[in-house]
Amino acid sequence: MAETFTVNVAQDNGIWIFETHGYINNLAGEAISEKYREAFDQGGRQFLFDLEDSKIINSVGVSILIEILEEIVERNGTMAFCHCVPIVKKTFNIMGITQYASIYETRSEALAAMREN
Amino acid sequence: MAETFTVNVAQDNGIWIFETHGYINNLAGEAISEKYREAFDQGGRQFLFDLEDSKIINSVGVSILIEILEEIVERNGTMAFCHCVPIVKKTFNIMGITQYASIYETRSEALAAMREN
Amino acid sequence: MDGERNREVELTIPMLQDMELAASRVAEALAEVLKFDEEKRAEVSMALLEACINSFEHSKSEDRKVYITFQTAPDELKITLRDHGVGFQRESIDPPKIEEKLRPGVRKRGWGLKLMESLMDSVAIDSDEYGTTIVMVKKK
Amino acid sequence: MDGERNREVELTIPMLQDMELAASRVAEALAEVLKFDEEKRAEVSMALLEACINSFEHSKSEDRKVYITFQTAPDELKITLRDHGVGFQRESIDPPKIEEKLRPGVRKRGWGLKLMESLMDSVAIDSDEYGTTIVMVKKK
Ligand SMILES: Nc1ncnc2c1ncn2[C@@H]1O[C@H](COP(=O)(O)OP(=O)(O)O)[C@@H](O)[C@H]1O
Ligand SMILES: Nc1ncnc2c1ncn2[C@@H]1O[C@H](COP(=O)(O)OP(=O)(O)O)[C@@H](O)[C@H]1O
Repeated sequence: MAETFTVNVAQDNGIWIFETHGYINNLAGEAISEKYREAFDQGGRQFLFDLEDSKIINSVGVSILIEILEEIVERNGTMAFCHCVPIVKKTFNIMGITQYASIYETRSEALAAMREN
Repeated sequence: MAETFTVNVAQDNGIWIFETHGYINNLAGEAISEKYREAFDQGGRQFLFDLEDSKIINSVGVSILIEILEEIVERNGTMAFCHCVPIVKKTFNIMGITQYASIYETRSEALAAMREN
Repeated sequence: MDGERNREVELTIPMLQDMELAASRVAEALAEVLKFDEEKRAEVSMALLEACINSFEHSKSEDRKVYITFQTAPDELKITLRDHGVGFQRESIDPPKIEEKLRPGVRKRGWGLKLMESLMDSVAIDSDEYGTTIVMVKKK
Repeated sequence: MDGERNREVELTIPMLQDMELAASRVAEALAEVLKFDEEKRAEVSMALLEACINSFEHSKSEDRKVYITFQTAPDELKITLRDHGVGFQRESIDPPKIEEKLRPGVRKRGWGLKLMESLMDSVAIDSDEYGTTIVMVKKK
């Protein structure tokens, strides 16, 4: 939780997978944003965030995800999430993020759906 | 944790398995003690406590386990534990319970060892 | 009255990075004591997290502390949070909308109050130039 | 000095069933903030749990409250717990031994202080007829 936040990035057939570890607060949001920027600059347009190990988030951290979402939507890319705990899902619903980004249960489900895109 | 504590009892070839759920405090200790009494009265002499779902304990609850241990030792029975989180193991070590009761990683390991007894 | 006061938990945290976690943990523990289900526990916990962060970020309080009182009744948890900051006017803050937030150049922030209000059963804000008091209730 | 006071977390809990959990959760959250490893977090958390239960059970305090202060330094967490109870003499309490506890008729209780002392790096007890203060330190 307050462990040092980390984010691992992997690629699967053009889909960039961000696996976060820890509390998504302002600092974590910035760490994600940096990695996202690198991926985007390399031409990435499909992004999957696996939040299995991020059971706590706050709205400051999520705002940074909305910054990312703005850019992805603008470039006709896709943003998706998987392995979200219920409170994270609920937060994304309340904020309306789910109108622009899909939430999948598992990573393989997400990847399958995103590949059809 | 502060969920209502429950304990499920099962039998495997004469070994009584107590599976606890929740914080082992005074009330939980008493609940365990009652179930233990029934098993003991039915002739039970080998007791395995699976603490996988009890990540918090306190010394008042554990004292009730020592009451049980006293009786088991006196009647030449066996008391064992499995699936203990590190703080529970450490507590049992500090208290010296591990001199009289074995701690196994898994339930099957415990059962195998206890059957040889 | 006295019986109620005797059930109060009081917590004071400094306005420092991650200290909101200490507060949210107490909320969660008390929601557990009241046997709220896991979802509601997480909801209370997050609402308080957001309230704390608001005080940290916006109150400009000089003592840099947030004062929180938790009151437990059999089927509800009431949380009162105070800061001695500059205050704000709830009415002057427009509810955030995702369509607008997604426009270029628009500040993405501004979700805390909405989240608190959505996650709790009631949120009352009393704020003036001496500080902000937020009373939030979550029912079982 | 002032800088230190500004890092303090204060928690007051009523002496009621399960309230020790709220205290232990704060200890755990702060140990997390300090990036203690999981084992040490659990150790601090349990030591405080035991200290709270002692106050609940033995202090006979009239206000039925436990007052806890958490002080965080970069590599240690100091917890000061106070009750306004009847106090006790540490010296007059013999260390528990499992061999003795297993004898018939012997009271099985009496492990709280030993656990606290084993789980923390230091435990200092100051107790008199006005109450008990316990200062516990855990290093990273
Ligand atoms: N405790 C507070 N003290 C002063 N101003 C506050 C406080 N809480 C909220 N505000 C004001 O309300 C606004 C909206 O808060 P919020 O919905 O949480 O979004 P955000 O914090 O992202 O701006 C803040 O930008 C701030 O101006
Ligand atoms: N806060 C306290 N106030 C008064 N007496 C206490 C307090 N804490 C401990 N004691 C005394 O010390 C004894 C030993 O405590 P402890 O080792 O925790 O075991 P237990 O609580 O099981 O008796 C208690 O029985 C009690 O007499």
